Amino acid sequence: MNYNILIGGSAGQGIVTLSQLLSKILKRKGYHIFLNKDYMSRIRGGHNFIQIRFGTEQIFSHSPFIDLIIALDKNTVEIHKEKLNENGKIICDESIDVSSDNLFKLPLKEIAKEVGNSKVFGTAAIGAVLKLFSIPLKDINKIFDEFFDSDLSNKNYQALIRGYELINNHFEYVEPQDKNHIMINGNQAVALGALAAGVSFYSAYPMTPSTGIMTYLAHKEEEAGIVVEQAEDEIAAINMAIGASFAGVRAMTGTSGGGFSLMTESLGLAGITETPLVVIDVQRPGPATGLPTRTEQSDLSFVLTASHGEIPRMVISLRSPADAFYQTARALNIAEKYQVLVILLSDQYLADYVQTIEPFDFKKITIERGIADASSVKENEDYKRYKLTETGVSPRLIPGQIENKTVLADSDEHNECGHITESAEVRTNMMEKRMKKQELLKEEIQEPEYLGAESPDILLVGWGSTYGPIKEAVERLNSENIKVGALIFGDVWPLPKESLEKYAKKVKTIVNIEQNYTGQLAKLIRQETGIKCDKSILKYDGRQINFYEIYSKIKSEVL
Amino acid sequence: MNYNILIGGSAGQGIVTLSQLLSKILKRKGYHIFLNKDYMSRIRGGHNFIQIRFGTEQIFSHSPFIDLIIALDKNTVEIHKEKLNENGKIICDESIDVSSDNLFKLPLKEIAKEVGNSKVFGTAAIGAVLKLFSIPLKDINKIFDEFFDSDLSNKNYQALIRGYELINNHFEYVEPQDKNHIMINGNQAVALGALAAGVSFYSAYPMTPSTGIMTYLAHKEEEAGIVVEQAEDEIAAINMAIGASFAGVRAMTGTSGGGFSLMTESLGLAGITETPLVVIDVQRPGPATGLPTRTEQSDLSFVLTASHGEIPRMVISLRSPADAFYQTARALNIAEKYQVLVILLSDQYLADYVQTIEPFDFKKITIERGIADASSVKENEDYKRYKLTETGVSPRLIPGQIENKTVLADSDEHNECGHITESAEVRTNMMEKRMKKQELLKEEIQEPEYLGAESPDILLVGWGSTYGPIKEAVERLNSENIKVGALIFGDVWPLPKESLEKYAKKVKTIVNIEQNYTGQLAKLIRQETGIKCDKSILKYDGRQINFYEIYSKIKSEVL
Amino acid sequence: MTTDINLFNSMDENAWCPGCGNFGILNALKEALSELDLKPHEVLITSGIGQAAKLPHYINVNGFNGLHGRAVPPAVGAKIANKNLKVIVNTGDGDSYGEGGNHIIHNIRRNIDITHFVHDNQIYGLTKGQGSPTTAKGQKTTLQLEGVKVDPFNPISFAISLGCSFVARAFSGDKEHLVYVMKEAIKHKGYALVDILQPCVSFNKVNTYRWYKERVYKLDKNYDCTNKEEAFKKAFEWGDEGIPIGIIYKEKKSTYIDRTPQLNSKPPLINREWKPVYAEKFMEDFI
Amino acid sequence: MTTDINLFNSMDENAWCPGCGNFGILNALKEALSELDLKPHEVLITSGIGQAAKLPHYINVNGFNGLHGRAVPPAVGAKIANKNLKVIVNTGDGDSYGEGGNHIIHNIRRNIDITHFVHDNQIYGLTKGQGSPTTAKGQKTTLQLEGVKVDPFNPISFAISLGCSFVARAFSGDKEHLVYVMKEAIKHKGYALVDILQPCVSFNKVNTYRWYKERVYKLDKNYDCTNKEEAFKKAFEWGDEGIPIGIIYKEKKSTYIDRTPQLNSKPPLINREWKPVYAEKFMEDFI
Ligand SMILES: Cc1ncc(C[n+]2csc(CCOP(=O)(O)OP(=O)(O)O)c2C)c(N)n1
Ligand SMILES: Cc1ncc(C[n+]2csc(CCOP(=O)(O)OP(=O)(O)O)c2C)c(N)n1
Ligand code: SF4
Ligand code: SF4
Ligand SMILES: [Mg+2]
Ligand SMILES: [Mg+2]
Repeated sequence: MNYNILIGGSAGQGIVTLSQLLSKILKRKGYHIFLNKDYMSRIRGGHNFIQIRFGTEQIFSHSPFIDLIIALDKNTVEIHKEKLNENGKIICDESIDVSSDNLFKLPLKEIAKEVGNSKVFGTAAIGAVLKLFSIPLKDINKIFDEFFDSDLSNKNYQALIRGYELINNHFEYVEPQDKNHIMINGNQAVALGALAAGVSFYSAYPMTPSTGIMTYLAHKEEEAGIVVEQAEDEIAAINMAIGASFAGVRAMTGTSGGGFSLMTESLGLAGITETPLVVIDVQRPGPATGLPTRTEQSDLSFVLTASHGEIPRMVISLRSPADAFYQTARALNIAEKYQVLVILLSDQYLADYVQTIEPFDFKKITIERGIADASSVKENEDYKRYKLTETGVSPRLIPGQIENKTVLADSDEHNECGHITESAEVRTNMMEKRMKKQELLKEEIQEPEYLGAESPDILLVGWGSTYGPIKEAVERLNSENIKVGALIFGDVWPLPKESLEKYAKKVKTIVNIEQNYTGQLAKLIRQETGIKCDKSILKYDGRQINFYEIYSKIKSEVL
Repeated sequence: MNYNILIGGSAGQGIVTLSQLLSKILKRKGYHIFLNKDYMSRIRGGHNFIQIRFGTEQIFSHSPFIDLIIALDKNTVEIHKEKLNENGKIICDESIDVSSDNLFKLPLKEIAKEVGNSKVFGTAAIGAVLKLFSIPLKDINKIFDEFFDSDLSNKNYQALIRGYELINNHFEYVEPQDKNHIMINGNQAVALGALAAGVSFYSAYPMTPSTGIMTYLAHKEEEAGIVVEQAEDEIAAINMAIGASFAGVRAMTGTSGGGFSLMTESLGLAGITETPLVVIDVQRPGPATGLPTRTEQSDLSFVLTASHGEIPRMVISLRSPADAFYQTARALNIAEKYQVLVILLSDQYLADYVQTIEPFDFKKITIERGIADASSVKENEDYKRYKLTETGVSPRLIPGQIENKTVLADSDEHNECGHITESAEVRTNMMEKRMKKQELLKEEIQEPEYLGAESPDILLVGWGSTYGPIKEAVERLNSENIKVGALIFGDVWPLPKESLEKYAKKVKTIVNIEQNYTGQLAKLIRQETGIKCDKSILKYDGRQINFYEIYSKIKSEVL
Repeated sequence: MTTDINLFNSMDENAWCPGCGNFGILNALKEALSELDLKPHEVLITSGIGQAAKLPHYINVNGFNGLHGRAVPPAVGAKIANKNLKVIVNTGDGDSYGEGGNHIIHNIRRNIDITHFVHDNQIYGLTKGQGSPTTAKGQKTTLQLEGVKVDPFNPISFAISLGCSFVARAFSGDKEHLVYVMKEAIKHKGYALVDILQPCVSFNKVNTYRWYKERVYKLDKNYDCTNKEEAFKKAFEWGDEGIPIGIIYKEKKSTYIDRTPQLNSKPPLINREWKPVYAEKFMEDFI
Repeated sequence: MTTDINLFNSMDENAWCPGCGNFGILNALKEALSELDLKPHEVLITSGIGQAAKLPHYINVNGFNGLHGRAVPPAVGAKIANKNLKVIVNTGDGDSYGEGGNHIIHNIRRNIDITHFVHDNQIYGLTKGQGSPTTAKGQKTTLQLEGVKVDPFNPISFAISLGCSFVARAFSGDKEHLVYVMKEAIKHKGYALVDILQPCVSFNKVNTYRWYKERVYKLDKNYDCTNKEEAFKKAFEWGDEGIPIGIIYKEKKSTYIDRTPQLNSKPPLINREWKPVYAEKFMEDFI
């Protein structure tokens, strides 16, 4: 059982603060939360909205159906009222010139004036919301004390109570259950995963929607004793990270589409110098500047082979905040263990949606640096950074680690010592050394997560952030006895094939669901396995597909 | 019938000049020529060599078998003597401390001293070479007058005659035939194609092996009235070209691997602004700096999807200097006709090899600018740069073309007027508008060239510069009654499938032959058609595969 | 003769924050173009990405809104293609001096005839308030929580040191003066860089209208902007000691186009007459 | 105390042309390191791509031979990771000022403690003789057939204008002086830029050993390198009027590391003690 509240207004009207406060209250009450954002690339004006779903069980995606709208302007009412459920309600300030059935016009601003701070009118609205859902006020004052300075806390609390008193119960009360969860978004989960796994240096250039990772890390910079550096451009960002990694710290960089494109050449640098590196691309709709604050999964094909020439790499797409946390830590280990590039794919939807989940288990996180110890080089021998070994992985030393041993890395083709070579034989050996690691990575890959019916007729395939919407669609379809299963890929390169080949043999129809135009996962699947998807559900308008769209399309177009 | 001469020495010893002079003489005599270069990424020292094949019929590739070595140092003899044919010979100066059967030590430096210019010793060697092949001296003085200043011409001619007299006929004389051909390399052919097709602006940053294109254009700058600009970096280069194209001239840029990687973001800019653009990537072995002066075909997978997000594009690989000329001109037309990005793929082998071919037919070159005329906008209407049309192609005006009409291009998602939009509907329309052009491009694509047996048992597939070696291998195999055919792709994206699917059905074995590690064409073929190559012949040591390697591998590994 | 200023009005909805310093720049620009009697189709404005960089949408001239940091190279390409266009770059401080730093260096060297107006709000506006190259050392931002720890970039001394032929500073809150500087910059033959102080009311709470107003002063009538030594002195004046606005340095110098015979003595490149057969003669190189 | 200079010898075959000015720089560098008593494992040299950029192969210290134009950012990353390393950048003029221009601007602003030696042969050597940012206007090259048509980049005035805390020029043909400047630069706390005049015997037939020898002169003993005005004057001296070599400008300033408490008051980042559970407390942000 869950409800969906939409808060809408123009940029700068304060819907972010409002939604933070409301979701915090609901979360502390013990509800599960799923909050997603729809915002424009501007600082003031326009139309933005945030949706908060809350309920008794964990929630995996956003919903197109609305129970309650909190409208900060007329626009919001007009744009969203169509999506209101039968029993749905709208609340807004009485000053807004709008009329609709189910509309409560409340004296919110009036209350704020009376309380003595014009900004608290939103809190009055929250009061009204709590009442509508019959949620008791108990303990909320504590939350306010955390959220606001003491004077403000008081005024807000007054406004809350005044709002609460304005209106009657409306929705059926549901008893919250879980209290132990955390409430986090994808960017924060990535940052926390990186922190846990010991990232000491993060360099980046601001770019929506990836900036949140850097911002969170910057907040912890001194406490964690790490360095977060805003670079002059993305090329500097990745090259600084490579330099730091070469010098011996765990380093990472992150960006979005255009910034990732600028890093392309340097991906090859990490590859040929065998410098461990994790790069996260928080996707947004391209091409070029595209839609800066919206969502898309259109960089998959690109990142699989980004950079001229050939290097081993691993590409992991993140499916949820929990996945984001654990996979970021895993990526950092894989990068150092194999001395390779690992690319993480997130997107604006995942970056910004906030979900309540199980607290992270920090004991599950291990740190495997893969740095050789001093004994690996004999005293009277030169150190060979690119020593040919059976696996392709050479013992990695850090500059300065051993007295009078030096470490040399090179972006040209090189011999075992790192010196430039033009030898055809050495070249061949070095290519094979590096590409052997691509094979090795196959031992690390994780099969996609399977959801749904045990013997499905229809197999959905997806990757990354569509996990939540697909999960909910699959459940709904199965509840109607439509036998659907879904494989949601996290690891996409090297592509895990086992489950896919197993299910593909059994089902009648395979449908790829992706937030892009060209069906990039489907292309990859065909390239790697020959399996051709029969149908595609593709969306490329910058808005995340919801479970109901998937559900409906399956019913109307696939069945 | 043809012979193969190898000239070897260290960088700076003058093998380039020597080979130019010798090939010019042979060419003027009426022989067909195929000259290829093997050089290191340094200015002095090391070991470089150039091979000149010459004969009576057109020659398509280099040969691993040598008839004559001109050795400027001891190294050359030692490295190459193994590859000498049974009847083969070596000539070098008597001062070189080396011994071998078949070796003529000649007083070349002595002659040079006597003639009065130490540099002419190479010309004396050429004299000896001509004698060995029984080629008469007639008319060579004219070539010298073209090649050298008058005093030098004289001295060189004296040295030539002295060299000629040093030695006896050795190889069987073959009568030259064709006189009408031109002798040109891939870079020059691209540049000439661009000039013919009316390129007015070329911006680039120097990068081996693509620099030759810019250098040739710079030589013609004033005569042709065009502008060639050395940019501060590759990002500037491509953005200048985009600006120039937007403003109304035919513009082009070129680079190699790393430079292309840096241009990645801006490919998307051309795509979303629908600015016509041709970019040539003259490939060299990656990753990163790799082997700067050597050859590889390892950027195919990358360029197919380079840049975040999704844009329509065409990718054409160049197969020979003649192909380079005509396809460059064709690419410029396609770019403007559909207002899309066209990527040309060449590589160091093709860029630098010199071949005699039919003179270009300039009458075959047309210029289709695809610029709308003024009448396409009504006087009282705003001009819509991105007007939605049935084909996806909007009438393109040039800034300043019509009084009081303005042109607006935008890297954000935009509406028909070019203004930033956040509308899901407009976004969808614009994505579909642009990607429709990808479909349209399918009407332009050319099927791969088919070579070999009419009903082959084995089908070879290749692309770009392996054309020559594969052609020669196929001929040799068929002459031994091994039924082999080959499809050599020029257009690679969109991938032409017709011939491929036709032949694939008939043959027993499909073998992809590529200069890369991962079999990039094979991956693309499987992705697009499901057809899986049974075998791969892959080479990634920076040296171009030769016909004999292909021939032998087919016999040893495929049959 | 002036152009009707209304011809420069755009129909596009403006997305800047109310009170933003960008409005002053936009209005001044329209006035400058109008007073210079330029027509919309004769002008091209390029920009990168950022708040400032949205300007081409809000004025009716030819516009090329390109990539972040890449406002200048398309301007240069366009000017080479059509020397008759008045080419202006309008973009942010992050765009110009951060991501795009390399392009200014080398186009100052080219002295190509374009005008570069930097909307210098000393902050990254569109991405919500990170430090830009010109943010003051110590200033706290949404990312630099303990304050920016590097020295601010000085665009004026930078440009003079590279031999820029027109270097000026203006303030978006003084429209009359801004229009004057803009007109001089647009009329100038060569690369003209104008750093325009522009309050960002949303993210820069230090460099406000008031902060600037209390500090800017117009260069004296007797100030000799052709004296490089003096210009350097003015370039380093900043903050509480006063911020000079006006033309700080100016020099007559041949431009890229003057030095390129294919452009200088010929019609614009877009009007170049060409047929494929004209290239036939180049085959002689290969005989 | 000095380090045995032979410890810096590399086994790699040298690929520079005989007579190249790079040899003088390499030898001086070994001498400087030796005299500063630095050990091979204590030093990291980064470079980009070009002839100069091959230097890390010819000296036995830690080396990172990265991408063209990107010599500086890895140096900065490495210094942040391990502040105990002596980090030196050795690379070409094209690499430093052309492709890499943006990185110098912003690392001068960081005043991070690295030393940047530019092998300034005023040409693109490895790619066979195109004009570099410092090639003289009018000089003919393999690409600029009618001569370079843009103003040369002046690294000295550029660096001073940006507030670089150590700016020097030296000449590869005067080893003793070069060693002295190198030592001062390496000892300097902060970003030290040294533009080293380096004859390219293969592609720059104008700026030869002789050309430089006839023009360079050492800065006077009384020259005050802390006076910015004087420094600018020296920065603009060039060519026939003489080319000053020596430390042109120097300033005491806190460095990036001084300003970063996580680095300044702590052991090097590579020695940071960390366990995953230490991050557990951050979960409080999400309750
Ligand atoms: C390659 C790339 N990197 C980063 C961004 C994100 N981005 C957009 S605007 C901006 C900064 C804008 O600052 P400024 O140029 O000062 O403009 P303002 O918004 O302050 O006017 C950034 C970093 C981008 N669009 N592209
Ligand atoms: C991204 C990229 N662009 C271009 C090149 C080609 N390239 C290699 S070295 C070089 C110029 C070298 O000039 P400089 O830095 O002055 O070094 P020098 O050889 O003169 O010592 C260029 C353009 C490259 N390797 N990578
Ligand atoms: S964020 Fe700042 S710069 Fe951007 S529009 Fe608002 S006030 Fe102006
Ligand atoms: S080309 Fe010039 S810079 Fe390069 S090694 Fe030779 S002389 Fe030195
Ligand atoms: Mg700004
Ligand atoms: Mg150089």
